[in-house]
Amino acid sequence: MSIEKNEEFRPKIVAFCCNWCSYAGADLAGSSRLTYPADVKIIRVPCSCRVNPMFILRAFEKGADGVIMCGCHPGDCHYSTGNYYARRRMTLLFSMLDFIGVENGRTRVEWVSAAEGVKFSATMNEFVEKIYSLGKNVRLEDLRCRS
Amino acid sequence: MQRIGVFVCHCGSNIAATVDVKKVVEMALLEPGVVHAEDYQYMCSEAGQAKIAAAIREKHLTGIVVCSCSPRMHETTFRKAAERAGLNPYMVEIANIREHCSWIHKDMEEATKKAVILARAAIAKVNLNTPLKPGESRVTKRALVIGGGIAGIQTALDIADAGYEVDIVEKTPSIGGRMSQLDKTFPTLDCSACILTPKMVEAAAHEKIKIYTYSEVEKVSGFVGDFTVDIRKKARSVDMDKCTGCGVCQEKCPSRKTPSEFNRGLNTRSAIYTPFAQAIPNVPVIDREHCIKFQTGKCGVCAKVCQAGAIDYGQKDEIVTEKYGAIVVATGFDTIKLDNYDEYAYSQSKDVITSLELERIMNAAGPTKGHLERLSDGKAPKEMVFIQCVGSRCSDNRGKSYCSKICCMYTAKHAMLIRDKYPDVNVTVFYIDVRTPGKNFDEFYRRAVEQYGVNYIKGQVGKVAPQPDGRLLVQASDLLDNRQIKMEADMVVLATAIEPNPDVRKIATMLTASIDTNNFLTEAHAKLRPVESPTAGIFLSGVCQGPKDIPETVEQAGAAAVKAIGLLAKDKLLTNPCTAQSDILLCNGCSTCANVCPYGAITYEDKEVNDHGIRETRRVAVVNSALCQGCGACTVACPSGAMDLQGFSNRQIIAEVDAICR
Amino acid sequence: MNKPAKKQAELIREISGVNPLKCMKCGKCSATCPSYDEMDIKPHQFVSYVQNENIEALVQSKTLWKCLSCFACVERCPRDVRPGKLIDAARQIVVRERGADYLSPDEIPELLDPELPQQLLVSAFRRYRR
Amino acid sequence: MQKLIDRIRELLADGTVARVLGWRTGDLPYNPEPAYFECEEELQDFVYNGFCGANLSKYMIEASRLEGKTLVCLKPCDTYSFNQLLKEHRVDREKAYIIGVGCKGKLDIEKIKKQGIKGIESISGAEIEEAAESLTIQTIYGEKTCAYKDAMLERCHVCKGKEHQIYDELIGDSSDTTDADRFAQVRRIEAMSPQEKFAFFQNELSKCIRCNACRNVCPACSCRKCVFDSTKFDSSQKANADSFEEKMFHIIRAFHVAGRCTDCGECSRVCPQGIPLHLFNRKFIKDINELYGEYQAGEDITADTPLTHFTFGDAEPSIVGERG
Amino acid sequence: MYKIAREKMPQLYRRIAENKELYLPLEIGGQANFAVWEEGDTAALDVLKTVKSPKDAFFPQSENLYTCKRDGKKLSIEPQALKEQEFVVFGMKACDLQGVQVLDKVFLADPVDSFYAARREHGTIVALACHEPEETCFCKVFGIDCADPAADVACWMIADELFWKPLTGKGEALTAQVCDLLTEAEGAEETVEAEKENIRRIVEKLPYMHLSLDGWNADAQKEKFDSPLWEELYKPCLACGTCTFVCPTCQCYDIKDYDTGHGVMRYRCWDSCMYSDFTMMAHGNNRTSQMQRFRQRFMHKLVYFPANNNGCYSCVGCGRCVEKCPASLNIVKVIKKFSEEKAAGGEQQ
Repeated sequence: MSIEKNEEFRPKIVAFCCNWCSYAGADLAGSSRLTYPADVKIIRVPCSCRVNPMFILRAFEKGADGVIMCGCHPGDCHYSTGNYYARRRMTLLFSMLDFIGVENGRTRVEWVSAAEGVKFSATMNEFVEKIYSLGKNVRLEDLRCRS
Repeated sequence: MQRIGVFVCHCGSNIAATVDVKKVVEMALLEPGVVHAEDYQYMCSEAGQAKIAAAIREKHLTGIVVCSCSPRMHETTFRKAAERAGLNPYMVEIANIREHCSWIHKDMEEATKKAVILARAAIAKVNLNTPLKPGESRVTKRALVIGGGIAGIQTALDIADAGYEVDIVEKTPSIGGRMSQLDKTFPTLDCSACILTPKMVEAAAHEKIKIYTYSEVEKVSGFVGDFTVDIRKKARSVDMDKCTGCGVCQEKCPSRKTPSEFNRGLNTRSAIYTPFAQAIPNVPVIDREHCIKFQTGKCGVCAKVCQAGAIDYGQKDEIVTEKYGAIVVATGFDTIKLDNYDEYAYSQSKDVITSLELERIMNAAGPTKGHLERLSDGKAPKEMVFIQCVGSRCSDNRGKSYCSKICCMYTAKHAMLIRDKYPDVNVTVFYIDVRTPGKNFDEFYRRAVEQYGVNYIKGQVGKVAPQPDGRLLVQASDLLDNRQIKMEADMVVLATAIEPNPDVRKIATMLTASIDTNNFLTEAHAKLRPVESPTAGIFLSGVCQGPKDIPETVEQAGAAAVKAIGLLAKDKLLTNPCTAQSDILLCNGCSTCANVCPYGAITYEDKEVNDHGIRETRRVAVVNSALCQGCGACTVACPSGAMDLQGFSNRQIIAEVDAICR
Repeated sequence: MNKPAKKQAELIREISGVNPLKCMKCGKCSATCPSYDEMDIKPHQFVSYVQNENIEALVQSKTLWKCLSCFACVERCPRDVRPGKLIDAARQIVVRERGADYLSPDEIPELLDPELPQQLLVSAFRRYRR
Repeated sequence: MQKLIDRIRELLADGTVARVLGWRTGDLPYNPEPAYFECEEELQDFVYNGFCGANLSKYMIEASRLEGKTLVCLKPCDTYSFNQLLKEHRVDREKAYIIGVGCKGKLDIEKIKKQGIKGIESISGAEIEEAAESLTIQTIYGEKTCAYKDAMLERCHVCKGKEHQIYDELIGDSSDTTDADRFAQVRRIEAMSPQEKFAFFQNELSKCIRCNACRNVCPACSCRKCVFDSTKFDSSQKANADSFEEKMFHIIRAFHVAGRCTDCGECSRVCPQGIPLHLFNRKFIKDINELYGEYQAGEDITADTPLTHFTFGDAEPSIVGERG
Repeated sequence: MYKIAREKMPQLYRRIAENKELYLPLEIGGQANFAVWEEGDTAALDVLKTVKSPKDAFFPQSENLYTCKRDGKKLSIEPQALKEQEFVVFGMKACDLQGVQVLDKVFLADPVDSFYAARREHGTIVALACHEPEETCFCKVFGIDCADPAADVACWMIADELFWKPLTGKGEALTAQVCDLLTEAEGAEETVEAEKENIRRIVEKLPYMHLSLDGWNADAQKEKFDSPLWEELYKPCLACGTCTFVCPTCQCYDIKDYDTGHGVMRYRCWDSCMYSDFTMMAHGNNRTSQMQRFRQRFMHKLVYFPANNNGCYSCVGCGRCVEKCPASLNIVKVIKKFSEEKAAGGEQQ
């Protein structure tokens, strides 16, 4: 929005949620009125295995301060194996981000089932708090997006 | 450039109380591509849908965004509304500003800001949407029921009665399941066998039903409407066609020391056996592990005594491959292992038994011929203690967190039957809560107390200790009297928690049906789609979905049958168009995508391509859109980005990311 | 005891790591307890007292000093409420209120019961085992 | 080398192969180039010496489309790449006649020049016949010497071994030139604080000019069109306009070859700015080895690739933070 | 002619940097490249060739052209400010200077590239003679004397002294700014002449310096274009952009948009004729094979450019591409191949 007061740091957080478990878990958190900060914005994907590392880097490039990916618990994937692939991909990606000096904790994977509204909200609260403590992402952003 | 309409729903005050919907409309109008935006009380109402339709027609919209509740709620509603107005249904995107916004935020300014961003992301996505058309696939008009208990039998009967072929696959030598092990049933005290056997016979005789007993599902491939299933018919060693069911072989069999599965190991059976007298089919099987002929090569008594010449030692497992349109899972339950409950002395004393074991003891065909007696010394008990909630309602890791639901009622039944048959036996029930919702259920429980004088004590048993004299010291608390009770009992019956049949995990994996942390199969919606699995074409019947008693199981079996019939009645199905597609100009043919596809939907073909004037034959990936379920695993595995997912394309998701981070 | 009961209850929850709200009032703790008869506030009641933040009664109770810390209730509680831990925590509060982390040695004799093991000792062993 | 040339001449003459993929003598003592030879006369320019570092397996993608068999000279480490390409159906085994050539460590002219040796006229000791301990370099500023080891490519110090993984015949001896720990540098960086790590990579990557040499030489980067050249991800970039982009490029490139990279070291060899690009790949290899079991891409073409495979008990992504 | 002791150079840098940006060869991560000097940096003046040429100072690898800002559905355009800051490029070699001359012909000809022109206007070049040229150098082929670079200021590093000779008005102005650090060098002309002779003697010994450009001119256009040699020459080419990005004369650029979320930044960045999407148009690409792209690069440098610029080649013989090509290909091999072929053809006749 055009006139934004230069107030305290409000992080931008992207959450990728799989359609079958975590998105439904987020819905349940909503219908149970379990609050978490508005900084989190959810993108629906069919499965955690749809999340391309490029999406995560893209979010950071465009100024995200944290990216979290949620999927069905291992073993519960709607597509039976998707989250297992996602788990390996994200482990390696996060390890690489750590390797090049991106603060640990800006990325996270959490398995949230459709029944775990409480866990969804707790996870988001925790994650947002972590991002607040880490502050603005400066190591992985494209400065041109600040303008 | 799209012409996008944005529709912001108030959802009464559900959204409007925390989100300034007018502001969302105002901000949406500033987004590229948006030519129309409006808000309304209830977008999902007929009037709301009419507004959408009108805007599509009048403003020539090519895409719409509805800012409302979760797409899991009304995406279909709005897609249909758009379709009726002449817009491709896949040109609709939902911004979830209720569950993900208004309901979780309190501050109006914050919530409004977020709603605007969520709308922006949906607009950015719809800008890149393309019209999609679902494909079609045929429906094989035959159903498979996995499990031949009361749930499976009832489902099969209902489907068959509607005129469709049904196969039942049962792991054990006979259909009948747990219900066949029960003595009487609550709350009417019918004899279980008396009401079950006719159903078993009906199923066996039904011309549309084919029963595979002593068989297991080996492999499942395909998808809704067109499953291909391999069924392993284990070698019975008895020719089904020749056997007359005379039973002589079982009488003459010299190997008689195998614990009887049917009697919960309380007595033994022969190596060639039918599990129980009313077994269907009434054809025995040879348990090769315990058969002397198979173990040592010497014996062959059964073959000698069999008049019909039905014994066939050379029989081999057989794989039958069948096609089905729908699959119903009815794999039932078992009681949990009590290895972690030392305090109840189950493994130390023969006189501490589970309720299911008591069923067999009480049954006339059981190990004690229906006489209530201590298994240790055969003496009639004088003092009996029932302990409720053994392993149920436990949040520690020893038991199950859920209520097993049936224990309160069957314990009342047991107590009542004992008091009725043996009035001199004292019966004490230690309970935490007595839960009796259901028609005539509480009356039944009260009858046990009032009419039969069963002693109900609120308080859990802390320990059961076998005494030197063979009796059992029961230490419990009486919470209402605020005292600790130490009493001696002759028999202790544990209302053991039930859990889904352990095989269900394997089956769920084969079916790609999801399962919860307790191994119960997950329903597509807890309230609105309770008998369907989230995986299309898979239906749930009985305790595999959650604890339930017989009437509920039969109800659910019928419901699952109806859902299956509804599917089988269709000639063809529309397939989800959100499938992967490979760009042949970018594809390397490296096979990486096929390696991660859970559906085997990707194959490779040598195709003639024209790459900007260069014509050559290339090995490229081809997606079978009928098999593809749209998970997207391949899209990330593909290094060149040749694989993309329709409806969730790389560029669409990136557009959403950009819109959110802006 | 000058701290408000609410604070005290919170402290007990914190020290014990137990959420008393998980209790489903089955009474298995009381059924299990070897010192049941010696106690004025029974183990299952103890949980309720913490729930209701009636801490004053607890710190005055005999139960505190009669509990053997055998932890049978902890092992057997199906809801992971672990009453023994709560009692242990209440005891610790009393000790801390005395201005030190320990009971003064001259107080021990009068609390000792020849019939029972020296519960504080046992409890301490348990807490610091590893 | 004579034995190699004789054999090649034979195979060309009897029509077993239609062409030969090898190296042609350069116009400086150290710059032989990959080249095709189709007839005997051309073979007079054929050379195989210590400066023939280029991994020829990637050229076999194109050669697989040509009529007839191509004889290709592969060093032990190149054969891993060939195998990996075979696994991904990018080369045709039937179209290749592989001569496994001996290797005793390849030379890096940059390392020689870094020692202040310039104006080079000739270099002796780089022939592969005798295992020379040192190089004798004639320059216009006089004769210089340099230990062979000190002039070796980084990758040769962490050699995967002297065994060829795939070949039709072997000519020449190889030796294992390992004298360093392959993961030592990765470990050194892992031990740094996030600030130090970031500074290290910022410093290295800021040199990147996005010439794409690393990508184009990489046998695992065999895509017909790279995602960075297509519009599929909206990531098409030609130059780094912001420091984010070089990170994006190198992380994604390493990720795309993770589990497929044989650690052939070509990326680091060709980088005009001397960026230690192999560190990215080795980090992934190290992680894969530690988390999912030892895996060497290109060794066994039937083995499951780490990223297209899983086990139920795989580590959770949170392990990254936990192992500290 | 002035001089300054080598150890005093940091003072010189500091003085220049007081009011100007100072580009110097700096070693970062083991590689020397021109970059803006900051206090504490040590200049790598002994490095003969930086990895990238100093052309960035006048024609950066990427630079913004203008910015579009979006406010709702309103777009506003903010032009990019032209370079106004004075700057000095210190340590350019004779070949690099010639590279700038080539760029001038492209960017200062009509229509004038205002971004480039502004940089040229505000930039002062201090050139340094090549003390010890190397085997990859072939500047002499293009008539360049690396012993006597002609810039705003020419310098020679002899023993531990830098000899400083302003040649233009800009050079004089810069000299005035730093004059108290310089000392008048008496008899320096002789010392410098000796150094020049020394350098020229080395040049004579270098293998590439006597390359013949016979036949590389506008008249040869068709003959060269149609030569079958290209088909053989391009084969090892990996299609990377190393040669073009290290080259002091390659001037092709692409114009791209970057979506900042609030608008678009239109920027230009170096492009490489080796890339498959070079000069990509809506209908596709006019050069579909790597052979064609490879041929384009050399035809441009040795035929098309001289044809349009009075015989001036757009190669300056710096030899960077010779050193850096991952496949050991280079312009020298191309020139030699054509000469060989011609010689062979001559013999036959």
